[in-house]
Amino acid sequence: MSGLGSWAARRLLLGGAQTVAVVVLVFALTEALPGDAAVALAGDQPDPARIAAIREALDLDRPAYERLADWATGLLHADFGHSLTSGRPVSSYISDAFGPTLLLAGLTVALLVPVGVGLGVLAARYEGRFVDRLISSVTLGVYAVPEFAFGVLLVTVFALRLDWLPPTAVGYGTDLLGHPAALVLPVLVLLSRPVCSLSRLVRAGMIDALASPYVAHARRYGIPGARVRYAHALPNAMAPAAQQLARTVDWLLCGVIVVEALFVIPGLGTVLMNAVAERDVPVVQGLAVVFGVITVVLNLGADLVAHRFAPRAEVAA
Amino acid sequence: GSSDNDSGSDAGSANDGKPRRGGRLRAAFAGGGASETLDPHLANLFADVARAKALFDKLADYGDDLSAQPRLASGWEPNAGLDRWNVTLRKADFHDGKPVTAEDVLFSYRRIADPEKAFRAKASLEPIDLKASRAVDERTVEFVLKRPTAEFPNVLAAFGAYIVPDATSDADFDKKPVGSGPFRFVSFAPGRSAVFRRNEAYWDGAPHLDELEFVVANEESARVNALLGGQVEYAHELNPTTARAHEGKGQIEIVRLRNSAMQAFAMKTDRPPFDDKRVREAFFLIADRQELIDGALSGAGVVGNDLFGKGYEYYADGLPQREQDLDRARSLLKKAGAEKLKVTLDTSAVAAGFTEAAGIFRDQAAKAGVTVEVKMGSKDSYWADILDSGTLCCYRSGAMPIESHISQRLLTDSTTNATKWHHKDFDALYHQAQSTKDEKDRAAVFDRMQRRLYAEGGFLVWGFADWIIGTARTVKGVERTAPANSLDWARFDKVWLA
Amino acid sequence: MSELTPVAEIEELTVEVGGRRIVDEVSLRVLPGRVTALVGASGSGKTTTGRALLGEFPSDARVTGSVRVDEALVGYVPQHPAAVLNPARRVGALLYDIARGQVRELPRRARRAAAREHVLNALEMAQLHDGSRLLRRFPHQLSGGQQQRVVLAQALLLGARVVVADEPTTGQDALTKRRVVDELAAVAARGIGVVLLSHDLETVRALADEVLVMRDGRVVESGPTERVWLAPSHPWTRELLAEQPTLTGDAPATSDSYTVLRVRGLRARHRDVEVLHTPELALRSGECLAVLGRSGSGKTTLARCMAGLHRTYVGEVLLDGVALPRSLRDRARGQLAAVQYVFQDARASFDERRPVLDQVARTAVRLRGVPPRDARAEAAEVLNNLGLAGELAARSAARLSGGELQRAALARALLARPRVLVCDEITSGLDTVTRRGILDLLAGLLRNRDGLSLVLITHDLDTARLASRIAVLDAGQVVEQGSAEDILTAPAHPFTVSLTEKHSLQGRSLGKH
Amino acid sequence: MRRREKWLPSGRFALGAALVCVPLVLALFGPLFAGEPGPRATSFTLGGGHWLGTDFVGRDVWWQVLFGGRPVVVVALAATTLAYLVALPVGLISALTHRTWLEEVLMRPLDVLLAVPSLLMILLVASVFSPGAAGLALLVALVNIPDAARIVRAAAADVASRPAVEALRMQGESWWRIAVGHVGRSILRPLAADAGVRLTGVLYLVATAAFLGIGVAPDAADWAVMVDRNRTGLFVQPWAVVVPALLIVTLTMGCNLLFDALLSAGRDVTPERVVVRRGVDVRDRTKEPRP
Ligand SMILES: Nc1ncnc2c1ncn2[C@@H]1O[C@H](COP(=O)(O)OP(=O)(O)OP(=O)(O)O)[C@@H](O)[C@H]1O
Ligand SMILES: Nc1ncnc2c1ncn2[C@@H]1O[C@H](COP(=O)(O)OP(=O)(O)OP(=O)(O)O)[C@@H](O)[C@H]1O
Ligand SMILES: [Mg+2]
Ligand SMILES: [Mg+2]
Ligand code: NI
Repeated sequence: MSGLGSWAARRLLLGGAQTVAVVVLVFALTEALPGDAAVALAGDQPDPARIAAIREALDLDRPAYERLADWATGLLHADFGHSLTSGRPVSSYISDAFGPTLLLAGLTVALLVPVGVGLGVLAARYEGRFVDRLISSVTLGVYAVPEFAFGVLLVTVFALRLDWLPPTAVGYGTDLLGHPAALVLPVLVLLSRPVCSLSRLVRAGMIDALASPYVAHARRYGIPGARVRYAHALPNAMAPAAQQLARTVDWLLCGVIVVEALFVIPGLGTVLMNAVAERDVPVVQGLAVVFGVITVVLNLGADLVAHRFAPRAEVAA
Repeated sequence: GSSDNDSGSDAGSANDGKPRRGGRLRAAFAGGGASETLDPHLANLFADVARAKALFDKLADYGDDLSAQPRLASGWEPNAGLDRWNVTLRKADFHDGKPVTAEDVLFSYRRIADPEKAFRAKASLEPIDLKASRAVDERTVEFVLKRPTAEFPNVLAAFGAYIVPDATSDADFDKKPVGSGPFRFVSFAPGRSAVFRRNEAYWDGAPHLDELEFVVANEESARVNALLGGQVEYAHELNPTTARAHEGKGQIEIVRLRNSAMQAFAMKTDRPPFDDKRVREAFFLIADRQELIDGALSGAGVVGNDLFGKGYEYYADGLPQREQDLDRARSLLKKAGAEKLKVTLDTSAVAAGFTEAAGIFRDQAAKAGVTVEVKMGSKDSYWADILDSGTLCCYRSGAMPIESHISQRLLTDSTTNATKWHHKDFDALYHQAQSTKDEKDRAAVFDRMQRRLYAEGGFLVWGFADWIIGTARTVKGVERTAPANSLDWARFDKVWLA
Repeated sequence: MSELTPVAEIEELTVEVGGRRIVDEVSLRVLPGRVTALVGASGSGKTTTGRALLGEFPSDARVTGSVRVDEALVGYVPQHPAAVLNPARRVGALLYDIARGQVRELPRRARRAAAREHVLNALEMAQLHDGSRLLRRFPHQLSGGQQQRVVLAQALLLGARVVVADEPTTGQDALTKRRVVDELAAVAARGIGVVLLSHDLETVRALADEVLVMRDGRVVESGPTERVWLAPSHPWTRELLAEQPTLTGDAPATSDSYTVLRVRGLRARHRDVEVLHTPELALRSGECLAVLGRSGSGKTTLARCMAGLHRTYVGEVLLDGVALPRSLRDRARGQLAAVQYVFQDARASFDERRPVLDQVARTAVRLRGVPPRDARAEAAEVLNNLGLAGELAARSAARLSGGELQRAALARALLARPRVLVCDEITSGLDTVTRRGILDLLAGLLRNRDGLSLVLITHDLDTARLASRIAVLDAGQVVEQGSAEDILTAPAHPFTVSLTEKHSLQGRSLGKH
Repeated sequence: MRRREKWLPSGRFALGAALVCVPLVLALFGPLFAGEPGPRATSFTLGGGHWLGTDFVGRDVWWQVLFGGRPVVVVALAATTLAYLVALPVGLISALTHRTWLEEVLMRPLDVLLAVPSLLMILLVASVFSPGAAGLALLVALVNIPDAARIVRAAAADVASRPAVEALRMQGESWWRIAVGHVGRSILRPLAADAGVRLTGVLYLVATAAFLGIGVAPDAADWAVMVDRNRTGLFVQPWAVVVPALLIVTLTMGCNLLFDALLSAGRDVTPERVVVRRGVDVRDRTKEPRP
């Protein structure tokens, strides 16, 4: 496995460069946005003198590259800098918001993989039949309804009409684990769309894989149906689905703004939204580092999966 | 102004029964995320103000008609020149037991006016010469002003002019803020919640509630759902549609605070095409105000008459209501040589109803032959963007005294003069009003100024939006007539749970 | 014989596809402990009949007749083993899955060890001696012959009462073949009914108790092996069994011939393992070089290095003294056309969906700039010469038999008018008659088209006789090379000796009546 | 055999076609029947001559529905197509190349795009440019490219290393024919699945972008924008959300079902089917192709 090892090592190195690129790009994007922290702070009282004063107080009158360089040197000492708006350390923003995000993402993925893959396999197994059509229609239907509307619908039915679950996580703060019931609906909403995209990709791959001679051979030899589907066919159907899964996890970890807002869960998405709105550049940059690292790692993981499930690729002339 | 401090609770809530002591009220507000702070001088959002109000007091605050009502100040007395005011403090204590003194007042005001910082209230305190002002005794402050200011009490009631104890450091506010307000600090998690407890020793009578918790929920539907699901008892800032869906259904109470938010289009009067007052008048006549209210505010509001401050002290309500008159608008435009006029209307999703109003007005203008192109701008820098550039934009304003509106927006040296209304004679009228001691005479001057604005001003004020609040049915004592930003809005010391 | 009840039976089976009967009223009884062989020309319906025992038919086939199989599972070694090996799973996993079924009765804890025991045992039986090393590999990391034996090992592991073996000895060298035959005999001895589909008469004769001779889907003759061999009644059988005229590479390496292709200092690696070391190998123009060697010795790797399909090597491959780029992507059209390779696994090298004719014709279009219409005509002609008449060639690859595809692959390479044609086991799936035809054709080309040189990779000594020179590979090393005469009659290296030993397969003594 | 290859699983095909037809016909011909917009009424009301009620600015929902299909169909289709026009070559090149550096050069920068929150991306474009519908399609495509390229690459990697591709190279086949004609065709199913789902995602991205000021007006007649902007009135006047949402649901569901049906019809290499279940005696069993 030395080849794979060095490949992964190179990718991680490149990942470092990518993260730097992400940070620079995000910095440039935030800088290019009209207005800065001073303007955002001034809000509907855009008194020019006041804006200038804020700008000076926040050191915003210095050139952009200098601020970026300062921040980067701080980063070398694991110092993410301080928020422009509140002066609190950026690391506290990230650590506070990461818990809920991680919890939501973890739960969602833990359910998404079995459900998405299971539905995809089931649909492929009964391709063109009622079960397939049912799964396709329901997942596509749910997919085509925007998250927001779906969330509102679930809240109305399960929280307000039936009173089974709390409608939001308001007031629970970061202690979401203490209120598992509050997590049910957000996780359902988060699941709604990825389940569809994942199961459709799995289904597509599975139909081809199930029709392959090696699956026929496994069946022939009396290997139990479930094993044939999950151990023999699925690995061959997994490569695109793994990419999709990586994207989903990425999306979940980088903040799910709608769900966080709808259910009042203070996660990374909310922090990012606010930071961008406030032009709180250090916070945005800190988040960019986190997101960059997450994306690099996930992409590497997805590529490893693709590599593992398409082992022939390495011998191409 | 009058000073009936003890009658606050039964003003708009006649059938609420006898107040009951105890309980915890959770109130959901849209908030500022992880950057929130309890520093009252940094208060910017409604949530900040509501929290500040629970912990702190101002010397004065706005009544329902936006006139200044004494709070920590028990009274004020100007000199003859109206440029020196003696303010006496009532007997009140901070949460740590120390009394509120003149030194605390001066410390607070000096902190706000610190040139190094950029606190929001700094501009409001500008008339005061803080160097010259002094503590006459323990409970009397003498404010020396830079010029005669008849409406000086408005300054004391200014947004964010809270009194904090002398020598409070910046760091104290988030850890253990000490104020003189009706509630004491318990805990605070920025962007999530703040928990406060009753201040038994409150000078205005201890609150009925044992505890008050502010929770942050930025999404309106989340606030509504939390309210409907019994997770909170008070939800601030609801949509008109939500209000319609739940009003009178018995599940929750809907409170509409009238005349809370002026809705307008601002025309820049210093540049074409709006430097011609006939064009401005034509635009006044193009607007179908009821259609705007129905469409953009879902009916939750009242039509405006191109003047700020409907229902407030000094409002010129004698003027005839302007109606849509497309023929006259067309002929005015023709006279001004502005047929086939094309203008860009800046808007943004920065406030409820903005984009909607822009779209509706575009269609109305089309009927008068004016092509309005709607341009969406960034919502984070909208206010700064529209201040100097563009010609026509959507505008709104929260409640403030008419005098403040004029001084902040309509004088040559106003800092946020979005209509570029620069008229020396108009400035002179304002200073005349500020130097007029007699209230009737002053009202007459304000009336003259408003007539001028009505005829040819830059603000096309088409409506006043209701401020909508939802409460659980158990919540009693919520004031129903106080516009947002006034004293009785978001005030929890007079509220109780039945 | 009458006391035995058949473990599987086919009665009057007819399989019709698109109005053509590819199997026509075939009846067959598989008896326990007996080997029933189906022989016949390529495309005569052997595979189709064999698969009927598995209950599988070509899609949209019209099937009449009956198939009865006693037991649930039937072992199957398909003609193209690569296709049934899951590319994403390791060999070990593929075998364990089947072994698991065998150890179900054991207590849970003992299962793993027992399964491993079974697997290693089966690999040994299938002549994969370094089995435990192969378990960690993916199927594509095996040589063609190794893949075949893994599939055989699966069939042996299964413990079924019927095993259908479709060309189980193609692509195996003489030594391995002998052992595989022994193993199949041992399988039969354990009371398992074996159905052997093969073109390899030697194997059939050594193994089979009963032979069915097929032609165009029909059984033209059947009976005990010895009888059919000694007294064939049908003329077609006689033709099929006729002694092979010894083709000799008469192409003289004349003095004016020059070296076309030279391999110099070649050391090829798969990952970090060196599998081939060829210090020097030359191919002269007009000559036919046979590369002999045991399965897994690196023959295919050598061929792929020449063809530009294997890049991880040091040393060089020179065409007319000019080094060829390692990867065929970097080769110019002329170079591509000059060196053509016929894949060992013909099925995998075709696009299943497109008509074979179209695929074959593209060579002429791309490499020789022939207009598409002419290219098709030319392709059709070449295919016809190889025994694939019009209608067959117009089908998609999925609808051709193994031997037919092998010929199509040859046609595809020939259309480039190559100067060096590297054929990797191209006759392995062909019956004697067809093979003779093909070899004749190749010999003719050698003779008439000057400039064509052949590299024949084969395990088959008879085929190797076509060559003028032979190189012998063992474990990646060229152990001997020289003229065909010398090598075949007087081998020097002990390994070559063992390969060329008169490979008389022992007829089974048991069970013959 | 020929007949069989042309044969479509007609039931599913018909269902898919029917589902696609409703929104498509509305989108294409709706504007012809819409006529002049009536006067506005209060937002989110029912009745008063508006048989689907009024929307968030008091316009007639039915009129909006009639007018709102075209941009949805056009912009979303254009953006999806555009995304694939780039993602397909990029994914295929990196799957087919044996030069690692080329793959890294193509894919790593796209990874960087993936890590930038798309919200920020859209915000920026919204504030720096003011693109019209075409710019919007471009932007939405841009946001979708990295993702799609990765899926294409992952799906193609295995196919690209099969002997069939080697054989094509051996024939000197052009890159395009190998990539599109063979590899692309082999991964059609995952691609279709991804594209079908992506189309829906794109629809709502367009709506979000509209609200941020890109492309169509924030109050445009556009089904996705309608769903997005009318959601506040969900409980007062559900039709303004439900009708356009249903149309989008039918559109995407129909598209996907149609894809599915076409793909299973186009598959002429159906696996050789197992007819006889073993262990049983199957005498005189006749199997015929289904009509
Ligand atoms: N991709 C690979 N990775 C690792 N090892 C490989 C790979 N491909 C082949 N091998 C090993 O390299 C050796 C040579 O393989 P090659 O295919 O050249 O054999 P061969 O002589 O063609 O055998 P056969 O006659 O069975 O086809 C074998 O031992 C095989 O297991
Ligand atoms: N799926 C299919 N559809 C249509 N025709 C087929 C199909 N499979 C095989 N055939 C045809 O049926 C005939 C018999 O095929 P089969 O594979 O049984 O031959 P075979 O005897 O095994 O030949 P070989 O020795 O070449 O493998 C061939 O002519 C082949 O072209
Ligand atoms: Mg065959
Ligand atoms: Mg080989
Ligand atoms: Ni390794």
